[in-house]
Amino acid sequence: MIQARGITRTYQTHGSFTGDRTVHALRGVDFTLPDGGAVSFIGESGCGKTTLGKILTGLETFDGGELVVDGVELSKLRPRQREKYFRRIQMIHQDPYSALNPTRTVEATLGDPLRMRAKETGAPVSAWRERAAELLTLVGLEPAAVLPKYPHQLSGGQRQRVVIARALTVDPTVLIADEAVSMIDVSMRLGILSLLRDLRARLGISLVFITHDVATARYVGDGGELHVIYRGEVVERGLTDEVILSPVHPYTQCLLSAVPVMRGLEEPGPDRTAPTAALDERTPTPGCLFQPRCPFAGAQCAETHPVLVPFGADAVGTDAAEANVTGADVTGADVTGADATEESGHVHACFYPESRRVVGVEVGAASA
Amino acid sequence: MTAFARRLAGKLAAGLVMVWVVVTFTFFLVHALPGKPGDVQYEQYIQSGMNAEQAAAKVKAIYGYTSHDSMLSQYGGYLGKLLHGDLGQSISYSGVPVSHLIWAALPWTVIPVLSGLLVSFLIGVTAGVVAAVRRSSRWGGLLTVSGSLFAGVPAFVLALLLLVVFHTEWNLLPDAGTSDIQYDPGWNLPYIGSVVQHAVLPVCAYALLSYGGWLLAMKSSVVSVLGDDFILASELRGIAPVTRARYIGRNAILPLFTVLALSFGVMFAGSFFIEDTFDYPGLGDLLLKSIGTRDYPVMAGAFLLITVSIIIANILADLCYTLIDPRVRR
Amino acid sequence: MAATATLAASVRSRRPALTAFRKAVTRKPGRIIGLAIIVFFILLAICGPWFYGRLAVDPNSLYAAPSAKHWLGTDFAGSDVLQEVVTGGRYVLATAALSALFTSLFGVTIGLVAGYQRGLTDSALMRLTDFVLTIPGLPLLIILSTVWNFGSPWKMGLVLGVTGWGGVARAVRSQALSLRERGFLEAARGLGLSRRHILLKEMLPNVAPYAAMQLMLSMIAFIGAEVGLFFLGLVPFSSTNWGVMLNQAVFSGGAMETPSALIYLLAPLVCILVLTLGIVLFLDAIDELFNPRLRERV
Amino acid sequence: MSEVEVRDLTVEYQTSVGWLPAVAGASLDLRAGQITGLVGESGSGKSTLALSLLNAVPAPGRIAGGTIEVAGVGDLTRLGGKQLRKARGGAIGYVFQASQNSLNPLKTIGRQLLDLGRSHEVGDLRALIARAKDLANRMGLDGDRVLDSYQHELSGGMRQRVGIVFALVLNAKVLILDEPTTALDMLSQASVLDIVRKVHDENQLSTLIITHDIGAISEIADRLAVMYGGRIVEDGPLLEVLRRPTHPYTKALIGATARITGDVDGARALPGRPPDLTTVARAGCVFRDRCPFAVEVCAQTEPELHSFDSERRRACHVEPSTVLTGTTGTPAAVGEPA
Amino acid sequence: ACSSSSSSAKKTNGGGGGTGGVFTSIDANNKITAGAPMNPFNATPNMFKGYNWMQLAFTKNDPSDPNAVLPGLAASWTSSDSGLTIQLQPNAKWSDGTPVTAADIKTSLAIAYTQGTAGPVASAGGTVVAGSNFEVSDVKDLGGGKIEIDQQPGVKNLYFQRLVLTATIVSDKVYSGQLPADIWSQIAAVQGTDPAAASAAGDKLAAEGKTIAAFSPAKDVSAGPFVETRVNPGEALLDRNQYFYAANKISPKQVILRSYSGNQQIWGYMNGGELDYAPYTSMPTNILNQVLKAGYTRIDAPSYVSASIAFNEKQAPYNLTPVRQALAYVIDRDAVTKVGEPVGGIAAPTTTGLVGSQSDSILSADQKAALNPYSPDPAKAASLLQGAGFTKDSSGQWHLPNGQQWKITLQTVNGFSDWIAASTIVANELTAFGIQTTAAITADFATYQKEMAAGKYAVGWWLVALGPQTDMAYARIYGSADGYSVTNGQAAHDDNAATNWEHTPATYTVNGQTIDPGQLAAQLSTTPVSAQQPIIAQLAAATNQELPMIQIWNYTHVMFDLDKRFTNYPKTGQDDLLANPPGVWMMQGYVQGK
Ligand SMILES: Nc1ncnc2c1ncn2[C@@H]1O[C@H](COP(=O)(O)OP(=O)(O)OP(=O)(O)O)[C@@H](O)[C@H]1O
Ligand SMILES: Nc1ncnc2c1ncn2[C@@H]1O[C@H](COP(=O)(O)OP(=O)(O)OP(=O)(O)O)[C@@H](O)[C@H]1O
Ligand SMILES: [Mg+2]
Ligand SMILES: [Mg+2]
Repeated sequence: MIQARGITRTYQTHGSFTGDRTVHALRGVDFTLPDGGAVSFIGESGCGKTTLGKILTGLETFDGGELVVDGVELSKLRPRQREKYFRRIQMIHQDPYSALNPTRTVEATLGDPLRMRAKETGAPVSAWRERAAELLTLVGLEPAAVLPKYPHQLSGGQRQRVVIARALTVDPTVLIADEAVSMIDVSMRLGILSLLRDLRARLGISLVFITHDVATARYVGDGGELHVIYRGEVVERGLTDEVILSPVHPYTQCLLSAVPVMRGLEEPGPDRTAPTAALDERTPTPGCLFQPRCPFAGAQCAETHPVLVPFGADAVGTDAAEANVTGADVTGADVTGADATEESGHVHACFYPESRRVVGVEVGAASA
Repeated sequence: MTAFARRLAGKLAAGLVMVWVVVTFTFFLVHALPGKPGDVQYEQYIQSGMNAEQAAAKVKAIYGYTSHDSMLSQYGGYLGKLLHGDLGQSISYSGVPVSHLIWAALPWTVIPVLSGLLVSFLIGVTAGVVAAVRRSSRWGGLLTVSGSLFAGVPAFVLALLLLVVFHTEWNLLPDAGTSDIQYDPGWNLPYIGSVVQHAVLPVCAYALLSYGGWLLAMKSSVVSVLGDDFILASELRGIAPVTRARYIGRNAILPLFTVLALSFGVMFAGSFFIEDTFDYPGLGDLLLKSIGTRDYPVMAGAFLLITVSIIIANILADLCYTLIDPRVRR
Repeated sequence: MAATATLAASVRSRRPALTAFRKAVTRKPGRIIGLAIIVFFILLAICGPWFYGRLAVDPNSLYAAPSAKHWLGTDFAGSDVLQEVVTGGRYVLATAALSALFTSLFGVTIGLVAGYQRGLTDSALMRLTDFVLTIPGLPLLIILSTVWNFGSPWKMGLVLGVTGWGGVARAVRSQALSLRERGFLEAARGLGLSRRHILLKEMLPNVAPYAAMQLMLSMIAFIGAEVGLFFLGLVPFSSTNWGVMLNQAVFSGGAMETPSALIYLLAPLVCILVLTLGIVLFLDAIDELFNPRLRERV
Repeated sequence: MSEVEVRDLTVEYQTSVGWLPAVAGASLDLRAGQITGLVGESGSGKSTLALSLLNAVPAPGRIAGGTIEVAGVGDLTRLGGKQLRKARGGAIGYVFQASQNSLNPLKTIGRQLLDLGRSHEVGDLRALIARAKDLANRMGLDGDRVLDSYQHELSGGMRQRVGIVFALVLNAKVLILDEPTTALDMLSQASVLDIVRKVHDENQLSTLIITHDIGAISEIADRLAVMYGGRIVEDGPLLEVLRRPTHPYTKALIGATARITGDVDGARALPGRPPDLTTVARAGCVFRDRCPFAVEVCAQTEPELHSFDSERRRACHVEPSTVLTGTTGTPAAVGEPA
Repeated sequence: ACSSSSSSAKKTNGGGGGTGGVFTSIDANNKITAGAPMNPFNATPNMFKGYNWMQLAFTKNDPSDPNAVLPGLAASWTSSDSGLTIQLQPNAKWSDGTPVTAADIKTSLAIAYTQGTAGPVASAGGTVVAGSNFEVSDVKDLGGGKIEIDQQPGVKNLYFQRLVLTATIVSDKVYSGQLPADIWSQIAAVQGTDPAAASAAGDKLAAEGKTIAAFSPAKDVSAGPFVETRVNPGEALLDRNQYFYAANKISPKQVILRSYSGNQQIWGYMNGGELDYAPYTSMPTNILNQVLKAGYTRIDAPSYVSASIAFNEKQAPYNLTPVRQALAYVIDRDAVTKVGEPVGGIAAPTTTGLVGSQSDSILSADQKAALNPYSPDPAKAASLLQGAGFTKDSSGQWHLPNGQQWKITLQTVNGFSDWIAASTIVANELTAFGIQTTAAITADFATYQKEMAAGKYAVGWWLVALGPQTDMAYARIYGSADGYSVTNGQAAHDDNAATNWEHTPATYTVNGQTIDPGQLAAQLSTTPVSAQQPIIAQLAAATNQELPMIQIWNYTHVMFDLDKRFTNYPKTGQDDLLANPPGVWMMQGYVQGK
């Protein structure tokens, strides 16, 4: 169980020529990942997805908010003690090629963490070989064929499976998949996605899935929540299918509209829309961050910063109301997949919420 | 442009700190040397027939400098004078300010080094381009090997070979000094001609010394630029070959500015061998002589100047880079 | 059990390494020549002195021309030039090898640590590196030579190494910095592998070809510097080596003025040239030796 | 009515085991006013085919056979020197696979545009600039600003658009885009594809879009060609092909696409790994190793690409109906044999 | 390599022969550096003795008459008990046309006090060292170019005449500004009886000396045959001084002097025929042949320097006389000389502390016969060693009486190529004899001296027999390096003196007689040449027996001249001239254009 409350991360860049600049990579992200559950994050490039992933695995620090793992608030611990918790959270990298050391064979890559793990748990170190074979089989690889190979001798899909196997060597309870399939040939993406789903089901590992491609999120995140991030801020959250089918926030709607439609098999959604401008992170916006690009922006949007409120509520909270809403939201320990609509709710940060159907519709379904 | 100025200021500040470190380092190093400035002179007087007492007295009269201050306060004094641009007075050329000696020696190092740098740059870069473009052919391979070889062959070997061939064997060029003494130094043709004539061999030696570095750097740079997407893209757009060559050239030259600073260092190091072999009175020669006579101020001064030159070369290279590359300019 | 496993693993991995080496070297004739030259000189340095006893001195045949007895003639003391070349190589090569060893030790360690640690450690180490790079090494050596006796290859090698690691450290650091951004290092950190493991097992093999190349290049430079110091007579010497031979040929033998001493000059000169060439030719193979990807290309 | 007619094109690369074909006997028409999509997995030869359309196969490669007739230019495989150079950029605009880096980092876009104009001996450079600005404006860029910018000052999507401006500014009638959206996020991808369609329609181009993502292309292409192991295995009108794939590979590719609607469990990854030059089958059908319908003849004879409909062609021994309705499906195993 | 004359040579000597040519030579004394002062008192001046640097006279280096000189600015001189009266050259002028006057002489001699070459200032602790410095108390202009130079009353310096006459003479106009007006009263104070006042005045003079040494005149004002026109790094160009008193004798219009930058450079110049005269250069035989082939004539002059191997007798076993003798028997001086100094060296016939020719001429036949020549004799050496308790093991290695193997480190100095070459063969001979010997090289001479004085070396090379004066030759051995200091002709021995690195015993027993060599050496300096013989005989015999150093070779001053452009050079045998640089020859009418 991981709970994140108002995680913020600000980068201070000292470009020797561009001058100093402050980048708000994350502006207060809350989420809850129950054991065995799944959370997906979608958003366009540069919205802070990777930063979040790195924070969760301890590769990056955060400068505000709380991260609670298994009931322990990590920022209160000393770095040494934190390591133990972060070890349970493993990351699967986007680029399976760079994620494997080109000078080491699969055997060496798996062997070291396995031996380290064995020493920790008191298991016989010599058993690492069997364990490696077991893991490779688990991720769908033939151990004998793969063990002596170097990364460049493997295909993209195979490499990604090795990466996953390596993450599993330390018996993690959470996997973070940051664009885990975007660099893999289309024909093999599904293989990896179903492997992740499989791991969730078989090992009870919970999953944080980070992507800009909503369609893939749909494949692993079933039963879990989908968070839509924009410029370091969650603008909409809800059960994956619900958000996909009836998005409320204009940004989510734009994102989903951008998913290409398989003409012939699907028909475009009736309310498809697109942002009115390109992303510009430089200009500070006092109001809604999406307002400059929003096709539906109203008068209030430019002035006031909206916060997350449940869909269907009468008014959208402003900053003052935020504490109230998110507080209730996060501390609710009963946030689970079941009974979601009411409890976890479909929340959004928009002054003019309106559910629109933007994703494609299957031709068969429509005609049937 | 303020960012640019800030960067420059930062570089200068770092350079100054480095200068201070080097000053400190050299001061203590030089004073740790065994032997005293007068010792050599003393023996020379003795050997030229002076009796021991007389020689000792004369040495004392000339070198009499025996500071009883602690090392630290001497160091403080040295630093203080340095801040006012005073490098102290030479010991072996009694009464002559170190700065005079250095100013006199400086052109004889800097001018040949820079000319050598220019010559080797032109030749090395051209050869590098050829080696890159023809890298799979025999000629390209030979050029590359020639580059590595010249980059590896010690400076004195080059200097010696040049001397044997062009002076001893063919007797085309003088072997020592900076000019013929007959000519009145100044802006007159015979003198300049003589200076040029004397500089040919040292400049050649410097040029050969750094030619290999340029070639290898340019080759790898061109190879990597050739592999860059925009070069292929320009071909697919039907950009004229001349324009494409310019694209390649400008992009490939960029990384060479780092090599420039490096080359400068290599050449200054090589200046010892080259100046000694050609009896050329530059900084390296000055430093060598001052070591022999334990002329601490000159030693420290020459060493400092060599270091400062290298630091300045580094800063200049960095600035050139920034001026050419828009990505770091702004 | 674990021992046998690792043994088996090492046996398995060693054979392909050997074949890979053979393949990499035999791919181009230049590399074979380069390797042959290097091996030849190494053998010369190791075994050469065994074949010869003490250097004989014969005042009655100074600067004798080459003959059956003295293949390369004799020197100012009537000693055999060939013998001097052969026995003199040991010091030169030993020094170059030792200085390369020290260079790699300092350079790779400092470069790796600086590149990996970043922050304060990095800046401190890099300032140190800048210092070492900025201080002109040769003048420093010359000054040092008056304080320190460079009699044994150890000392010479140490000093050359101490003044020469800057370039390697810089290069290794920049490699390490780029490696640091690579996924596999993040993964290793995420897995909680120790820093030692990351530095030695993950990063080192990746910078190895680069470091090895730098090393061989610096070895050439070291040979040049060392022989040069002796040649200029800036460094006192206590045994024959190529630099000393050059010095004596030029400054006391008059090799530049008279043909009789020329061979005494050329013998070490040619050795240096050939050795440099050998290293240069062999360098080409290094990348392939270390890089499993290149190794495999049939 | 084809702007470009490719016939029996074979392109080979030199490898350590000799010259191997990356494109083998490909025939393809780029019809006027239509967008043709070319899909296939990595290494199937798409980029090689696209580059050979400009007779610009990179170094260890060569066009070993076939012709490329371009309307108004002639057989491109026979052109050389200045004529070829003029054709590149002049008749055929090419948007580079890694268009992110297809611009000289040291020059502003405007200057590079002038270089382009001079290289093609455009008389009126002012008009060229004006046209470029116009094109840029129509693609949602600020033309003036873009022309004054360096490459590093533009975002990935903007660079991609500038790439298209460069391809079209000389009034090319043929536009080739190699993976124009890879490495872009969804929003940028959508806007780039949108722009391509708009520009295509406005200029009445013949466009070839290459991608490995069948989903991305399905939204804008008119025709679809599917490539595997250097062969074109199927082509035809896009809707037709998507609805009724007649080649097992096409079918598998469609089935392997993650989609936002439909049954999550219905989709399947392709088994095995795509072949490259050295691993592609030398005899028989190149897809047979991964084909669920493979029969004996597939191992012996390579199927010809033949028309089986006025508009459609396929290269398969198995009956179209079997493929279309076949329940053999893709194997359920997630594992990939190494 | 040696066929044509160098292109630069052609240019340099473009004027060709005949009166008015350019005379090219090497200045062996200084590194010529642009920017160094044209001040002869500077440590590295751009001044050249005999050319633009004048003296009243020039020494003849005559061992039998230390006061013998060749005339310079002084045409003649008469010596008296109280001093010296000189007659200036009738036409003596500075290069600016003004005559040389008594004031110039007076200023120059005053400057000498500040430079340590005159007066008691020089000696440490204010004690007077007789025989080493001249003590002028006054300079009087007698008119008509006659000048009286008074020696300090009460001081009797045997060499007063030579010391005064060979002092550097500079122009009063140029230098008096650098001297305080009361310089002569300072000198008087130094010579006075009040030790405190003398010491204070001495310090003051030393401080003034530094100012003078650092003084850099704007232009050269020379009373010599030439005057400096220009200095390049490494080269100086001198023009004939038209006001020189004997300008008609000076044939070259210009003189080019090159800096001495290494032997091999000079060989190169000679191969190209670029030099008209080459000073002493160490060279191998093959180079000698080549130089002769290039047309050079060899001139030999006595050199009064001897290369030797010295011992630190504080370190065992070198304190044992038989050990040093045995080593002398083992080292084959002929072979060593052949390797080390084949052209400019003559193997020392024996080892006496004087060069061969000098001891030959001074010692009687009997005395000579009594000297041990130490001809190579390994058997003798072995028996000496065995007598001293040394043993030889089965492999032929010698062991010290304490059983340790005997190993010698023979120390030489970097850059002294003849010593280094010789060391190889000495080491070889000793090693062959069974004493493991290696040659070690010190980085430079400054370090060598420092470490030698610090007692770091047991065996090392050393120059002895310096100069034609026997007192100085023996002072080199039994002087400060051996713990002796001399006050008023009385030697005092201090084994712990800082400069003492020889540590020989204070007395020797020779032929049954006990002598104190330091005392004898000090005595020499106050003894007229005519009375020196018995003392020298004693010292020679003692040195020959005790061998504080083993003389290996005596240097010969080998010079070369080329009579292509100039002729009438002094020849071998004209030692008085050859002891001086060519500028002095020219004043005497030698070196005429062809
Ligand atoms: N180390 C860093 N220093 C400064 N800024 C950073 C750093 N890391 C990330 N950022 C900035 O933080 C923001 C979020 O970056 P992040 O990598 O998390 O985005 P992302 O959503 O993963 O994007 P993408 O889809 O392109 O991977 C970006 O604006 C990025 O420029
Ligand atoms: N320069 C080359 N030398 C040798 N083989 C090459 C070369 N370039 C490409 N190939 C091979 O040719 C085949 C086709 O490559 P191509 O780049 O055309 O594929 P692609 O379909 O564009 O793949 P991707 O989707 O990865 O861009 C591949 O097997 C590739 O390995
Ligand atoms: Mg990311
Ligand atoms: Mg491609």
